[in-house]
Amino acid sequence: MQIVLNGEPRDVSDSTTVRALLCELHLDKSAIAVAVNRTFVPRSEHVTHRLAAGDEVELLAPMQGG
Amino acid sequence: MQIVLNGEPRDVSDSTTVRALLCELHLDKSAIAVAVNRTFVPRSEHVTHRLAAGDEVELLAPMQGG
Amino acid sequence: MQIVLNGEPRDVSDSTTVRALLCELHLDKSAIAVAVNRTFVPRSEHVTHRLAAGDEVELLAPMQGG
Amino acid sequence: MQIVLNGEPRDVSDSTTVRALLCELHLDKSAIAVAVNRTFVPRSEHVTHRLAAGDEVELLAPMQGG
Amino acid sequence: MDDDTTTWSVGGKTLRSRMMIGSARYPSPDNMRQAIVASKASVVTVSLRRENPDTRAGQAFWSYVRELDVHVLPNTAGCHAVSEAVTTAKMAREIFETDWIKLELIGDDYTLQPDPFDLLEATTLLLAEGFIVFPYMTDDLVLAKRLVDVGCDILMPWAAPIGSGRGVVNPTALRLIRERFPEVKLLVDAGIGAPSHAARAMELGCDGVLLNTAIARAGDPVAMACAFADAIRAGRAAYTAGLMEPMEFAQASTPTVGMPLWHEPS
Amino acid sequence: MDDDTTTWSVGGKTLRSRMMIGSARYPSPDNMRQAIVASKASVVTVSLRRENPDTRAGQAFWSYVRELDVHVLPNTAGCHAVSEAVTTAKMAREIFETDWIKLELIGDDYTLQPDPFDLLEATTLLLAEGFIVFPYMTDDLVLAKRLVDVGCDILMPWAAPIGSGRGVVNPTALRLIRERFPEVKLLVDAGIGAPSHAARAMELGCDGVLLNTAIARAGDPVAMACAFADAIRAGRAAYTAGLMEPMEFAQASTPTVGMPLWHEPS
Amino acid sequence: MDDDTTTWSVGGKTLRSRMMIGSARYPSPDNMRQAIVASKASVVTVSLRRENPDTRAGQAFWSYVRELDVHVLPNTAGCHAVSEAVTTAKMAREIFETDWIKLELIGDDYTLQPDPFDLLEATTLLLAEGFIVFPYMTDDLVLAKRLVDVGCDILMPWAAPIGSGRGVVNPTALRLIRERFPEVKLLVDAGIGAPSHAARAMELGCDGVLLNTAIARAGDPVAMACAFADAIRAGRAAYTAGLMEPMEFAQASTPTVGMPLWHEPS
Amino acid sequence: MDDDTTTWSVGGKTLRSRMMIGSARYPSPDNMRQAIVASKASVVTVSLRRENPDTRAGQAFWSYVRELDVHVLPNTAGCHAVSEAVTTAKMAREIFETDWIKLELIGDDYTLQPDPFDLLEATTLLLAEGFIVFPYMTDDLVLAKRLVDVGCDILMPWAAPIGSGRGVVNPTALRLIRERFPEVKLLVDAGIGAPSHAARAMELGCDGVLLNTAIARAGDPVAMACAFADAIRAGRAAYTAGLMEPMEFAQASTPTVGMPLWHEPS
Repeated sequence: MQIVLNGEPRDVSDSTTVRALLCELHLDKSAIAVAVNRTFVPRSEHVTHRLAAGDEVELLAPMQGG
Repeated sequence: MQIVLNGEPRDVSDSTTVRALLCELHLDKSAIAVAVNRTFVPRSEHVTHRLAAGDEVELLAPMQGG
Repeated sequence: MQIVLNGEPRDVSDSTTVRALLCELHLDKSAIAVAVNRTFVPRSEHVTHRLAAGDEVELLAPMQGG
Repeated sequence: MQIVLNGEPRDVSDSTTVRALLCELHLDKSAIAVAVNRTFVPRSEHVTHRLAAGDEVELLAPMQGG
Repeated sequence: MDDDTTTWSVGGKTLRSRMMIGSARYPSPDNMRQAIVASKASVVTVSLRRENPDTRAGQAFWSYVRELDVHVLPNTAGCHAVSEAVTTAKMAREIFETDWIKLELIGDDYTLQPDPFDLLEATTLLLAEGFIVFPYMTDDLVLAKRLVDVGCDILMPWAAPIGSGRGVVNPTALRLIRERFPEVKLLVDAGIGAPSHAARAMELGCDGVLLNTAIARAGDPVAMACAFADAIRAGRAAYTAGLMEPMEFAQASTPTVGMPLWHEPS
Repeated sequence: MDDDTTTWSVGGKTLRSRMMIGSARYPSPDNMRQAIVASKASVVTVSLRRENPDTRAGQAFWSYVRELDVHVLPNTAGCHAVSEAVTTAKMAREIFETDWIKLELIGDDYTLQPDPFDLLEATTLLLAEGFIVFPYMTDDLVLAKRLVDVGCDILMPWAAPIGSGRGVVNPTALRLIRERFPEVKLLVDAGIGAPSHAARAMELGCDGVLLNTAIARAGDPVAMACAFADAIRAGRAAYTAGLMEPMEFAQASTPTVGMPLWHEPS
Repeated sequence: MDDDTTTWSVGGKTLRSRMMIGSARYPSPDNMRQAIVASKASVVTVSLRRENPDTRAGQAFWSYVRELDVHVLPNTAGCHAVSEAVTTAKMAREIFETDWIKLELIGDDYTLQPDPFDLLEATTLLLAEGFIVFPYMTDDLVLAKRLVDVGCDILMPWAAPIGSGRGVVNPTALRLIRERFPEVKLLVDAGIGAPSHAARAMELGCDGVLLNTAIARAGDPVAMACAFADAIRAGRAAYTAGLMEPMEFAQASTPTVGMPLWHEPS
Repeated sequence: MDDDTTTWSVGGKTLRSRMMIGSARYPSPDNMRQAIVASKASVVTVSLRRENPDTRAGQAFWSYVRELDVHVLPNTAGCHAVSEAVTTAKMAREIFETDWIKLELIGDDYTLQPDPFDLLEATTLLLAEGFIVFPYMTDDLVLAKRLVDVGCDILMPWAAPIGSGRGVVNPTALRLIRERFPEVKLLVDAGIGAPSHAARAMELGCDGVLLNTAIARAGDPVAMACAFADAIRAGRAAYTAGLMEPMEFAQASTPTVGMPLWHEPS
């Protein structure tokens, strides 16, 4: 199935979890916060939160700011 | 019965109307707007609007303003 | 002989006067003030003031100003 | 004879010197600069400079300043 | 170029003068009337207060104003809550027979600053009731956007706090509102202390200025009313004519060509 | 109260308008003439430059100005030395048949600042020659005192550097000169960019304002000339009428007595 | 007197320095790190952006910051709606492991002005979620009151629009907020361009200053960071020590008693 | 970057601090001494007055100052004529054993403004006598040029009238003098009321600042002396490091690339 990851289309296996997606991207140990369809998904739910086709996933990391 | 007229207690006959009050004060032909218990009572309702004991009646007139 | 008129060299007849110079230039009836060698020559002296070779003559006229 | 010392009249012995005046005032070892009749008298001349009756003597010392 | 022969419109009415004038704080009612007449203002602000049936002061004041050939702009001065302002506005509409309301909602008793939150809410309610709202506001661009978004096509930002007389404290803010909302009627209210301040507001592109304290508390209110009228006309004409650009350093006005000998750089 | 019917005097002449206007930098001679007429200024500044016998531009300009019903105030623009200024002044007196001279002595070519030292010296010399000197100066109070001490009864401080259009940069300095020399004619020259600036100068008690660049370089010089005339009249009227005092914080214009129930502090 | 040995507290943390510093816009990450170290700031602002799994730029930045001995203050820069800001705040809390959030809600894309309406709403929501909110706001006193009313004990008014570097545009407004809310932590954010501006904000009684552009875009950001640290300490010390009152006119510093003969008024 | 380890020189002496401090108007001599020490200033200004042989107040004061490790800069405060100033300068040279003289020539008793004419004359005379003149002056560029022309390589313009504490009233003028005379030592004297003012003067490129009233009349002069020292160091460092340019409108400090979905313009 296809999701939108940080604004780009991406193919992932059906009903993958947030956690699985992070592992696949080698970001599971990183400073990353996740939102799906504009809603924050806390780390405690990464293992259980399954993605659906068309989900808009945002992976945010620290960045310079003023 | 007693009402409060412009902040001062005043005795009026029972179940008098706004219109009657204005007449009694000789203000029926004047530039006066009326509120009872903080609600505006339009001129069209002066005849029908009966006052109750304890009503707070405000009679407002034009005044200097900036 | 040669003088300098408003910054430009100019040949004039020997020992000409300021008045004669103005006539030659058709400026005798004009709103013109004259200085020779940085000194003001008033109108009353135009007839008598003789120019010498090398004299620096300035003919000034009204101009826009702020 | 009488002089004016810092604005006040003062009797001193005739033809006394600046130096002698300073000694008399116990100011000879002090941080003092002297002017007589509005003219500065340098230290090197204190011994020789004789005062005259009516002289205006100023004895100035350090003072707070901004 | 000449405001005396041109007109403009605001809130559905066509006006000759870009000056609006308050009716409060004059030395006397006569002085007030003379100042208003002298100002040639087309709009006079008024308020509502309790009428004493014995003195009938309000009736007397009203007869004074009605004789003047002006539009009346009632205010909600002193209101601290949305419901107060709405009630006051309705009463004003009945008495003054106008849909115009200068909406004042005070957020701070010491500075008499407008409350942006209550102002937006009350404006929304009053527009829905058919009022033409003149909202007295700070010079906050975002508040201006919100008011325009709810349908308000008149904005009345302050120049400085009411009665302070400090002039346009933040010209950049007014200029921004002007640029962003070219269609809105932009009227400066409060904080103007001198005709030069009013001229400045107009030069920034405002459509009009409302004055009160600076006139009423002047040494000679009638003369000061004339002065403000002239200054507002001057500022408007300057905005239309196009001001020169300010420069950091000097530029000669008198031309430098044709300079005599002694002016040549040595 | 109304400058149109009152007059004032400076340098031995009685004038209707408190505005003086320059003749330089207009888009065209016609535009200049229209702007001068529109301004109703009583005084026009002019200068002297080399005449080209072929083009006779100076004669043409002069015939333009002579048709206007104005007093002419010649300047010594561009002079960098006392002797230059004195010579120029004498030539101007002959051509323009006036003892008036606007004395400009430049101390810095970049900012075109007046030179206080040369100015004082040249003023002294020209007064002795019978000139009526309008000294273009900074706003330095001590320089003002010196000029008054040598007999000058007209002062022309700048508002800001020539052509900068920044307005009155140091109002305290102008106010000080005004207070110290109430009898002197105090005219602001240079640095005015907008009618509000001119109004401000007049509100500070100046007797008149000389304008050039701000009018000539406006989008529409004729309309801007009118705007300045109005602003100067406004500023003068405000000075005479007496401005309100500025306050740090707010004061209500609408009275607070007789407030309805819902306005009572809760 | 000496901030180096005294501390203050905000949002539940005890800090040595009253300076907060941003991490954006430096010439290089190394330069950023050096500037932060040189500033001795106790708090560094950061943001959140999409991570590219290939470049992992965010991880690199974060490892840089974590090595510094500072508290992190995440912001919601770029948010235009309440829900955006709330989501961003929650994500920031998880990543940065702090309840602190610098709440930015933009009401205008051109000026980047804060939106008072969304700000108040988002502050209310985030306080309820246990966040410690640093609300980036205008200097509107009424907005300050509203924020304090909903339980916010930190206020972050601007000095001037973000990145404009104009300094404290309206000192009266800041002073008013300070006086009205003596217990609130008052931090100035945005608009500071020079150390003198930061000193001024502190002299007005602010508790701290957040800097970014003025340091990062300086010719030498590291040296400028030191300069700001000194200026902020100076401004705080001056506020505590008590400034002299400004006077309109002069007063001699050197005493006038005991003047010599020639100084006597003649 | 760090003024504590760098030095600069003026009038033939090498100094550590860019701050100069006056010795007048402190609550007590002890407080004065503590403030001077705390300021770390390298230069202290003093004056001359009549000595009373009985109280010998001058001797006591002098012994106080001599214990401090500072250079002494005597002034001619109160002088109204060239001859007075010259005599005073000579007496000061003998007592204080220094060629330095801070030349004050008052042109107006009310504002204590410097007199440009007398100042130039006295400077010329004193330079010929071997003095190193620190001329207290207005910020007039032409006066600066004249002083430099007669050989003065130190200039001491005011920020504002003595004791007014208003800060740098005309930054453009100071910046101009700085740009025109990069080699001259430019010291600001008078008119500074707060550390932010001193920082501002230094940011404009001045070489040092002389303080007195703002410290001596502070609530706590010793703490204020430290504050000024920090501010002056900050301002100097900022000038050297290079300030960002001020902009009229906003610019985001936080980058806008990589914004999450919900930040995309809708």
